[in-house]
Amino acid sequence: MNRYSHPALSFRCLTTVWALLLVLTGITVFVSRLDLGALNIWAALGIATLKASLVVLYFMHLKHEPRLLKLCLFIALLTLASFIGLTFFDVLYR
Amino acid sequence: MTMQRDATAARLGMWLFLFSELLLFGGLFLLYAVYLARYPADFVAGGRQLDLLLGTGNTILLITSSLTVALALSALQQGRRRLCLGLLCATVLASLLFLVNKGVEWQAKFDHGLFPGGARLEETAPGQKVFFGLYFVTTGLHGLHVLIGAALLLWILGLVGSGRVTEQDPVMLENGALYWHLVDLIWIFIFPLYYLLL
Amino acid sequence: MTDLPFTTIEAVDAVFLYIFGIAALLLVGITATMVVFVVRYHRRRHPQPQPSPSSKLWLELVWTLIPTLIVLSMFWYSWEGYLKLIDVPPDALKVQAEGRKWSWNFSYENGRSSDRLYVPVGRAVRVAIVSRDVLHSLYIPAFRVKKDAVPGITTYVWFRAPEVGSYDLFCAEYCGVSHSSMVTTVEALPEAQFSAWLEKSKKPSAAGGPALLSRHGCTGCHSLDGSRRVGPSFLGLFGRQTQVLSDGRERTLTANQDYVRRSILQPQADLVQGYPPVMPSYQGQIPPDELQTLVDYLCSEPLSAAPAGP
Amino acid sequence: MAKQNDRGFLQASDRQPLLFDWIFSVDHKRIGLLYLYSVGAFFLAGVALGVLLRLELIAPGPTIATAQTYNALFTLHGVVMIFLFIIPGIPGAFGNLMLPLQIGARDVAFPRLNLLSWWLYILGAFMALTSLFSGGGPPDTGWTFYVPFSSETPTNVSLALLAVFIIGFSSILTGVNFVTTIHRLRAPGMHWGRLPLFVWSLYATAWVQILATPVLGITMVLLMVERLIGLGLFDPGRGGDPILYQHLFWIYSHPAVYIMILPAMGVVSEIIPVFARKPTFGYKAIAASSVAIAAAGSLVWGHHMFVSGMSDTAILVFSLLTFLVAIPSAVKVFNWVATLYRGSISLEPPMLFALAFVFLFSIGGLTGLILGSAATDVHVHDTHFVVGHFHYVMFGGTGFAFFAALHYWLPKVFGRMYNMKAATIAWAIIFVGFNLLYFPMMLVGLHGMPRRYYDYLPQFQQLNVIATAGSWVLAAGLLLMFVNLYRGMRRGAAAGSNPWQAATLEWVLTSPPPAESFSQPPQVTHGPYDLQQAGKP
Ligand code: HEA
Ligand code: HEA
Ligand code: CUA
Ligand SMILES: [Cu+2]
Repeated sequence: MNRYSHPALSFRCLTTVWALLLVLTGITVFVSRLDLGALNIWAALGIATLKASLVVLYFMHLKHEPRLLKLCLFIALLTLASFIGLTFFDVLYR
Repeated sequence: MTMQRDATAARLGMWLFLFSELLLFGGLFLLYAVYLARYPADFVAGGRQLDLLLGTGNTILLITSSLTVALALSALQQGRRRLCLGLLCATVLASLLFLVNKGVEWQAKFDHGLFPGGARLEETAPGQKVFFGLYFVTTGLHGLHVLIGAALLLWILGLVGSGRVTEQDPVMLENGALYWHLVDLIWIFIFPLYYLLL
Repeated sequence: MTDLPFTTIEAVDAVFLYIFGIAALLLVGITATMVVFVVRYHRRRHPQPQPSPSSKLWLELVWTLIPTLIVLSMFWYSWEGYLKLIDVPPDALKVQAEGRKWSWNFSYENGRSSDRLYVPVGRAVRVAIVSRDVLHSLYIPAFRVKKDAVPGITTYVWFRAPEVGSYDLFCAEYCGVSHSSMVTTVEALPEAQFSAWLEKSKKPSAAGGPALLSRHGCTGCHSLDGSRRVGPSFLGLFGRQTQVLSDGRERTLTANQDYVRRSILQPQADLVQGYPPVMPSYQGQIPPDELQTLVDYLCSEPLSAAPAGP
Repeated sequence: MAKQNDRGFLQASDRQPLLFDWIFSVDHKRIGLLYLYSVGAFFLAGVALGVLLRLELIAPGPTIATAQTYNALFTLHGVVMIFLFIIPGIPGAFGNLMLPLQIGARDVAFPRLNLLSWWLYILGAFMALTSLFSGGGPPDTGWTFYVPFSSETPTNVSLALLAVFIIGFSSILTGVNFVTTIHRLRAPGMHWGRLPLFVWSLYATAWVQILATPVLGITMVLLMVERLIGLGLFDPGRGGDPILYQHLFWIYSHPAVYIMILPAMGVVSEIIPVFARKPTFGYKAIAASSVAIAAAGSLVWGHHMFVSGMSDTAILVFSLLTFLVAIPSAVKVFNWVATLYRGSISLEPPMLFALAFVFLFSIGGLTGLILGSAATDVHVHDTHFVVGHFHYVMFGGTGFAFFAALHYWLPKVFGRMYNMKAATIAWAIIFVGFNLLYFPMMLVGLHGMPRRYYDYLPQFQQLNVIATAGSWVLAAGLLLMFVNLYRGMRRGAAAGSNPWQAATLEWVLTSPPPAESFSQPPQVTHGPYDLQQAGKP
């Protein structure tokens, strides 16, 4: 049984991620002030996804987790996506 | 009966629970997506009335608190217990600040009659009512999670202080941190979806 | 009637027959196999199991593939059937059905309205369905059609009555205490008779008390013969000593014109003890002249007197 | 190892009062029994309500209750049966009892969380029952809580919603526990290809619990908020859409029917090979189809909404997906039947219930195809045909599997055997009563009798009378079965550690299992259905 957790991530690495997150926050605020029409929402979502990936991979150490856990996360996200996606078969075509 | 100490199992369990939390908010995101598709203009109008400054401030707060809790874990693993305690304190402090901000923001909405049943909101288009309805439940539920997360971290802070969560056995802190990151993750999506619609 | 154009009944029944047929075959097949195995390989006859492979790829592929084909065919056939249910013939007569707690109101393009659905036999009818309060569902088993009445949107069904007659019409979506009495009929009349009915009296407000009671759905919950339903009976209402709950306080009042009017417009103001507080408000739903007629009728001789039959 | 006459984990300790010894125990076996007792109690409550429903429907017009009472009765019957009996039933009771034993683990991964699950379940049940006597009276919405009715009825719906939320939370925690346990605590040698099929089915179920239940949670929260402050998210007057509520509700509640049936299928997959003395035919296919049902079953919820006003495109998609989900179920049925081939079959009570399961579930599932087809569902939706369908799958399926599990595993748990003859007679009565009760319901539904009808037209009476009579037959059979099981557990002959000569790990232990079941993880050397190896780890 492995009692042990991951090796500690260096402070350097964590702060770099943090800085990146702040930069991305700035970018998303900036981009939202441009008028891109329907693209705005996708840009916002795209940047948010990028930020979320950083948090998940580094802050939450997913990068160092076994493949199994990555797969599980993928399944959870896929489930959510299909719930939303299938609902749209109703609302878009009503 | 003795607990089976298995860090990997504990972490797996925590992740599974987080999936559950994700799907809990997922229901709200589903509603958001549907109503955004139905009332795009109203949602934009609703988003304009949210306080961008407070929203951005809160985003920065949460991201920073996410950093501090991640640092706290690394600190503990490197055996720097004092630093770890300090960083945890900072995290809890940030979460409280977040809640204060949120309170200020909600109060402002109430003062403007922008709440369900409030004078201003009742006059607006149906799409805006839905927008504010969603805004209140989503941020409310998220706020509740912030509160729970803060309490959890406070408790873990106690455990670290009393030496029950240690360099050798950091599982509790790991899981507390995971929970806190989830709270951050949800906010990372709430922020653009509600505050940055233009 | 063989020369009749296509009906929804045929569309649905064909699918029923197809799926039921295959399902019955499968069920009989599986059960028979099971029983035969149980008898044949019963321990008494067959004390030792005989070796047989514990998996066989080709066999398993076969019994995955064949069901796949079966269900796909069922799906396809049923979808074809469903398309017929949503494809309204262009010459269909248009009627609107409004569901409300707990009655139906059908209105025709010329302004005629009724609590029964009158239709000309043989002609396609398109019923647009709306709801005034909660979900209801318009269901005519004889024609195999059903659709929910959803507040805020309009749905529809179409059908064609094959023969003259009276067909049951139910509310199929649970809608509260009198859900099961939200029942009426479809009256399929010969074309000429139907036209006569349609033209008979367009102005609904000419109707008297009893007609108004049923049109506005009051009789769904209140009887005229003294029997107990969801709400108190109208028989003997006027002048009755009534125990009510007003604003949380109990009091006794004598039913008069004011009380009757208030009970229609603000039913929650005085709640009669022993009945659930479920009556919807009719504020803005009844034209003033009709309201007056109703109140007059409810306080009139035949109802306030001793039992005079339903 | 334990000596003769040892009461194993049932042995009272003298450290604290007996009751506390149980309700605060973190031992999975004791928690399993706690679930078994509570689930059983709620089953009896639900069943009594069902009998009352039938009594009311014996004749048109008021019979024993008012319309309002009837509505409360079926709401309560549905809520109790779904949330208090059938969803926690097999995973909570037999999952907890057997899962760790079957994989050779000492306990589940998080024993204290496990206890918390049970407590949450009891708390939720308590609230559900309180909702009957407080506030505006018993909820009258049906177990589906459809808006707008549920957001405006003055009855005590909010408390019931909270109860469902809490029970859902308990279900999630059980799911988390089981997935972690199966991943982390398998004994050496117990690789994925050797997992008993019951464990496979619990694994698939647990994932559904984790990923679908929270959606129900948020739906209940939204409805509560709607009732408390009127956000209007589902209120058409305020821009909301009542049909979205139905989506959210069924996103959970359809997958929930697979939470109900998968563990039941797992039980049947355990029993059939043991009593046919043959390894399961197509082990891999059965295991994989559990996972396939769980996955595909999460995508078909719209079939409950074919007449709701949903778009026709959605009807097309959901109807197709619904038909596809029947395929893995078909695979299972064929594999079970094939397992019988050339076996040496003995018809002891667990086997009888398992075989009845296959038959009744097939009827239920095949009528599901009628419902999955858009054209025919339009006619039978919300009629007693649907009521017949779901009682066939839930009671004929899961209920019978639950009874099978009782007869199969209780001798292990208590170390005593019931009377075989009485059990067989009870089975026969239950089987006859069941079909007498529910088959006429489907027929009357085909004739057009809507469900949730307190009163009905005279032409429906005949079939309703038969159904009601059937409910009495069923009641008699159930009574006999429970009495027989109870007497057996108290006074029956010693069962021995492996009465059925089965090969899964729980039978290696003494009956009842010792408190410390596998303090040393066993070295597993064979598959779960290598029956020659019965009795060896
Ligand atoms: C244990 C619970 C359970 C299970 C397992 C199922 C299984 C299935 N159900 Fe059922 N269902 C319910 C519980 C369940 N259901 C409940 C509670 C409701 C009503 C809720 C309410 O409104 O209150 C409901 C309602 C319901 C509806 C909505 C009806 C309506 O309201 O109009 C539909 C529609 O498609 C449906 C379909 C199916 C299908 C296709 C399956 C399939 O999974 C069945 C698959 C099984 C088989 C197909 C049989 C076995 C296979 C063979 C015998 C081999 C041969 C088969 C082929 C070749 C195909 N169900
Ligand atoms: C697992 C799920 C489950 C089970 C087992 C049952 C079991 C039964 N149900 Fe169930 N039923 C549901 C789940 C279930 N039901 C659900 C979800 C609904 C939908 C609710 C809604 O619409 O919202 C429903 C709806 C429903 C209706 C439809 C109501 C309507 O739409 O108008 C009816 C009507 O007959 C009915 C009857 C019965 C009967 C007679 C039983 C029988 O099983 C009862 C048979 C058993 C007995 C007769 C034995 C009784 C034994 C005793 C009493 C002895 C006990 C005593 C001691 C040991 C001391 N049920
Ligand atoms: Cu209207 Cu049921
Ligand atoms: Cu379903």
